[in-house]
Amino acid sequence: MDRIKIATVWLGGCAGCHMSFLDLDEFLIDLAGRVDVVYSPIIDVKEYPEGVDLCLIEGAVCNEDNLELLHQIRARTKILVSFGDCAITCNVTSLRNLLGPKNTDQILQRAYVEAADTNPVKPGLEGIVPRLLPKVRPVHDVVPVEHFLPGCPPPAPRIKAFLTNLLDQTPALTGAQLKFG
Amino acid sequence: MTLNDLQETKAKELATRKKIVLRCCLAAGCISSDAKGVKEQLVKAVAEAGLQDEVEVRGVGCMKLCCEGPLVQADPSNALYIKVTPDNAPAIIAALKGGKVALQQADPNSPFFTKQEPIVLANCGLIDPERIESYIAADGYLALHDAIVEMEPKDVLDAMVKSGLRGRGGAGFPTGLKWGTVAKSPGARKYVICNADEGDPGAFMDRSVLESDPHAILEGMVIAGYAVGADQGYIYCRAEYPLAITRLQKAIHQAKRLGLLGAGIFESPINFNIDIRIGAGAFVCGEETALMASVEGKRGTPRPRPPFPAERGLFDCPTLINNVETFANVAPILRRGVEWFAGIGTEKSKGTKVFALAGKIQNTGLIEVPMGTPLRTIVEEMGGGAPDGGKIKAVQTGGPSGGCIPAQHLDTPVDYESLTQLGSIMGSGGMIVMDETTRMVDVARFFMEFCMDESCGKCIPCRAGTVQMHHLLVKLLAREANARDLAQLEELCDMVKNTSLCGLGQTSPNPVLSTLRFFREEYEELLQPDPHAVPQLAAKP
Amino acid sequence: MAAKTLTIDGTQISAENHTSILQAAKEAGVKIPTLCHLEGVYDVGACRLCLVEVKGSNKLMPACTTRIYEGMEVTTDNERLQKYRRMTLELLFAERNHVCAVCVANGHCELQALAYELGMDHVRYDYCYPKWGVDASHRFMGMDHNRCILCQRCVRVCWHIEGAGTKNVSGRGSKSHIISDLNEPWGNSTTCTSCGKCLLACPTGALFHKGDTAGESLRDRSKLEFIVNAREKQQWTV
Amino acid sequence: MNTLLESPRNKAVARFAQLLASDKRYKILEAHIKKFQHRQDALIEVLHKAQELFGYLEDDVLRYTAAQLKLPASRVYGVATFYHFFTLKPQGEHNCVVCMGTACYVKGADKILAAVEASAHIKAGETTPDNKLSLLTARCIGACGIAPAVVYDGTVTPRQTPETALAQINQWVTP
Repeated sequence: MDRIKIATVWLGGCAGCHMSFLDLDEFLIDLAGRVDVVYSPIIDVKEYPEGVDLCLIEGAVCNEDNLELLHQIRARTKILVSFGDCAITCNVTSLRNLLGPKNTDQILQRAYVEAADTNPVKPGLEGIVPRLLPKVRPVHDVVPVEHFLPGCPPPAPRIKAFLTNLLDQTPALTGAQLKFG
Repeated sequence: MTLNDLQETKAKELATRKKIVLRCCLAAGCISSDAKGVKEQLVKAVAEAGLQDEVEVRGVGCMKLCCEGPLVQADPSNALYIKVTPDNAPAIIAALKGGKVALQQADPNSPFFTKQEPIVLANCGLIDPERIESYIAADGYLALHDAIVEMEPKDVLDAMVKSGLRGRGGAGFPTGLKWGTVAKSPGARKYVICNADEGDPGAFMDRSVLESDPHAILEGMVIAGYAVGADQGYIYCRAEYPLAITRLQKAIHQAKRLGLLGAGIFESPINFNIDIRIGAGAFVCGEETALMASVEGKRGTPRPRPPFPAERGLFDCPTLINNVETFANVAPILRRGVEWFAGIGTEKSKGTKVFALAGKIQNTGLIEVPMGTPLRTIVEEMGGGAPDGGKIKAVQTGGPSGGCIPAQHLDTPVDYESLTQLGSIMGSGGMIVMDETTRMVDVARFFMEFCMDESCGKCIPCRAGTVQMHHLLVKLLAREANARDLAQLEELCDMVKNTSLCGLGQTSPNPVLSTLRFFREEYEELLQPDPHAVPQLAAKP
Repeated sequence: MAAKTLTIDGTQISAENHTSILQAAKEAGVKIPTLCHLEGVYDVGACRLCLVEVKGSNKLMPACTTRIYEGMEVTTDNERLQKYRRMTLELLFAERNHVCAVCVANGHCELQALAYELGMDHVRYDYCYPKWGVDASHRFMGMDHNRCILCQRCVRVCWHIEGAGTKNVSGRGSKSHIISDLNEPWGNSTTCTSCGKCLLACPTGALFHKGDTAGESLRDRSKLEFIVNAREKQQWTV
Repeated sequence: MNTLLESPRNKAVARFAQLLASDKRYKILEAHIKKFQHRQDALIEVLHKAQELFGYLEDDVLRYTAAQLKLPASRVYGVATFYHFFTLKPQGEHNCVVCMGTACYVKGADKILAAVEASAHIKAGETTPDNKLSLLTARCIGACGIAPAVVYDGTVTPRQTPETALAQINQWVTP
């Protein structure tokens, strides 16, 4: 296979999956020999490029920015991977769904006003802070997803196994490698 | 009670009969339109006209044409008055004397009546359900006498097998075979249960039979008890049918008084008691094992079969469960002979079937037709087609477990196999007619909501699967679903059907499957395009 | 007791008469997935994960409640059964709020383990997000209804082994939930003996020991079987 | 000795004695239970009677029933909540049961229900805050021949429309 173009994105999640990705340590160097990272929170590219081969998506779809970006990603990427529990199950980010469909105000109030130590104010500047969706959705609920890489976060060896398998076009993960949590 | 006593009772009842009988429907439907008031006024009007010696005003059970109630029919003139109000009473009496009066009448010679072949409903609308003498005068309890005094249990079992009677509760299991299994099962104690938990929405056949001819059920049950060797029976009746319960209680009391129930029936050593158990609003209790749990005073959750109730049922004893209509067929079969019964209907479905005709149809009410009668005869000739010049679109049979049969299949004969082939079932006999204004996806959603609410919650596919199927149908109707959702719905139907514990879960996808089969375009019209449809995804599990 | 010969997944085995398919398979080293089965208490056939194909029957049969017979041919694993089992698990995950990352049973949960063993890598159904609470009123035990799968193991051990009957199921359908006494706070229960058997029985993190970390929440379910054998067979085998 | 007197069991016995002495309905219920010889399988029959007497199944009634039939309280509660016919909450002075059976549904029962819900500001299964009206639905009352049917305080009424239903309801609650 030619050098393939990889992207990683960070939607509604804690960045833990990306941290775990960085825990790949020296494998990152192997990886760098085989792939180009064309878009990621860890490199400085503003616009999601066309013709991406593989995209690891961390986090759930929580706000309008996430939604827009995800549609763009799907249109410009061959293979999507739901990367970590938040992308697959919504995980902790979805706990606000328990409050029902009209939870956005309530949740912002709690987070930015009630829990604030200083300067309690609700972020509401239209066009600057993306609006929350009424319900947090897993990635595959919005666009079709080819592969799932669970874990909270997925441990580095699991990420390595997954990427190696994928690059070598061998079967996907099985058994305990699919463990949530 | 002996045969002589029985015949004397009959003779006495017939001898005291008056020249003219005004039969006044006192089944639940007509009572809701003040039929009791009609009867009171009729009695009063008879007295005022000084006709007490000539005219009897008799409260009877269902007279079948429920949509036109309250109904009053005069014998022997056969005039059938409809939508009678208490104020009409004097006019009806005047009509008896040949006076011309403007009263609404139905034609007793219309196909609705003439195409019927009453076996189960033979006494409905004729006898007074609250008087055992009235039943005896119609040859009631004669079959019980013959069975107990002149036949061995195995002769009764033979007769049931030869008659070809199949269970009228839905699945159509051969009744004789079921009875034989219970009879053969070892056990000192056995039970007979009558399933009167008619839960299918849109079905009221059993209600009508219970309200109109309760003794027929008792007689059938005692005969069954004798044949299988049981001495205790239960009637599990839904609480929604208070009138049926009252009349059953009365009937049990009367039968006991005459020695036709209880200890030493017909002065033989045979004992049989019947108790009523009242349901409390759970559709799943129509399922045999759930029903038994409910009779035992427990949550009505089904358990896996085997063991079948015939081997281990109520209180872990061999138990025979049949529904109301099945028991109602028993006495007529013994009285009139198995050959007679086997001569009615089709090769595999013998006898008649009672249907409750309702929905978008001219004549709603109760009909009994030979098995194999084409659906078209039922809905178009007897039912009079859709009201207000509408067009019939489909007929729903079998309740939440059944399916919708589209108009193009109206020539299908109604028997167990033909309906199953069309993806529906005979069910207990509810028949809801739908016209062109009915949206089939909404009908599927309606039944799915029903199954979701009525799921007992024990097994996962039914408890959680119906929730997801309902969710997908709601999504479809809100025009928020795409082809992937529809595929998911179909996959869930298959899974819930094949993995649920009991009949309720296994058949809950039927309304979706049958509407998908015949009205797929109505689903597809609702679909939204999927902007990211990726063809290769279809192969993924 | 007479033995019966049958084949499980093409291998001929023999097992004692009256054993279930599940038991016979276990003895032959074939593992059939299940969530509601628990050694020591009666089977209810509710989770439908142990459904197997039996030759000659057009219906799938629950391995836990179906008895073996001579010449029976059982298939415990094929593509169709795997698909149904995965779907059953998906339905369970979507039904309540199972968040493995923050669950005390993470790593010791039968639901979680079955999900990865059977290759359920995501849930295709919409999550229901029902509102269920946590009953933390008991001195040292808690019940999180969000993690309950209604397998009724706790109800059965409380009834069959402990004999107290504190736990039962209330409501029906998707609104069913496990209760203590008259749906009272567990801590107020006058019947609960605080024996903790329900904790041992629970396959998920629904019933938990307060203060335990995920690492400490491993349960020794064999204790339940041990008690039953001791009581009913007078055999104290550990 | 004192702690024994204060055991939950003794407290319950004392409570039931008090209820029997102060509330005639418990006496009637007791007689009904005796009629069934305290048989555990009569639980549903007993609950029917209790609901008829009390209007709903309050905790004390459930506890009393459990004690009389020697059943675990959780089992009694489980049964009482399984069946739709039983209610654990007090009901309004009047009740309106809209039949949602198939025949009634295809003839517009959903519109009747919606009209009543909107007018009385309650959902099916709820009671108005002033306790005047409980709105319920039935799965099918078997009156399909006269669909759509509504039951007002136990009286089945045929061929209803949103207008006729509201006319009846508005006699009980002000819209």
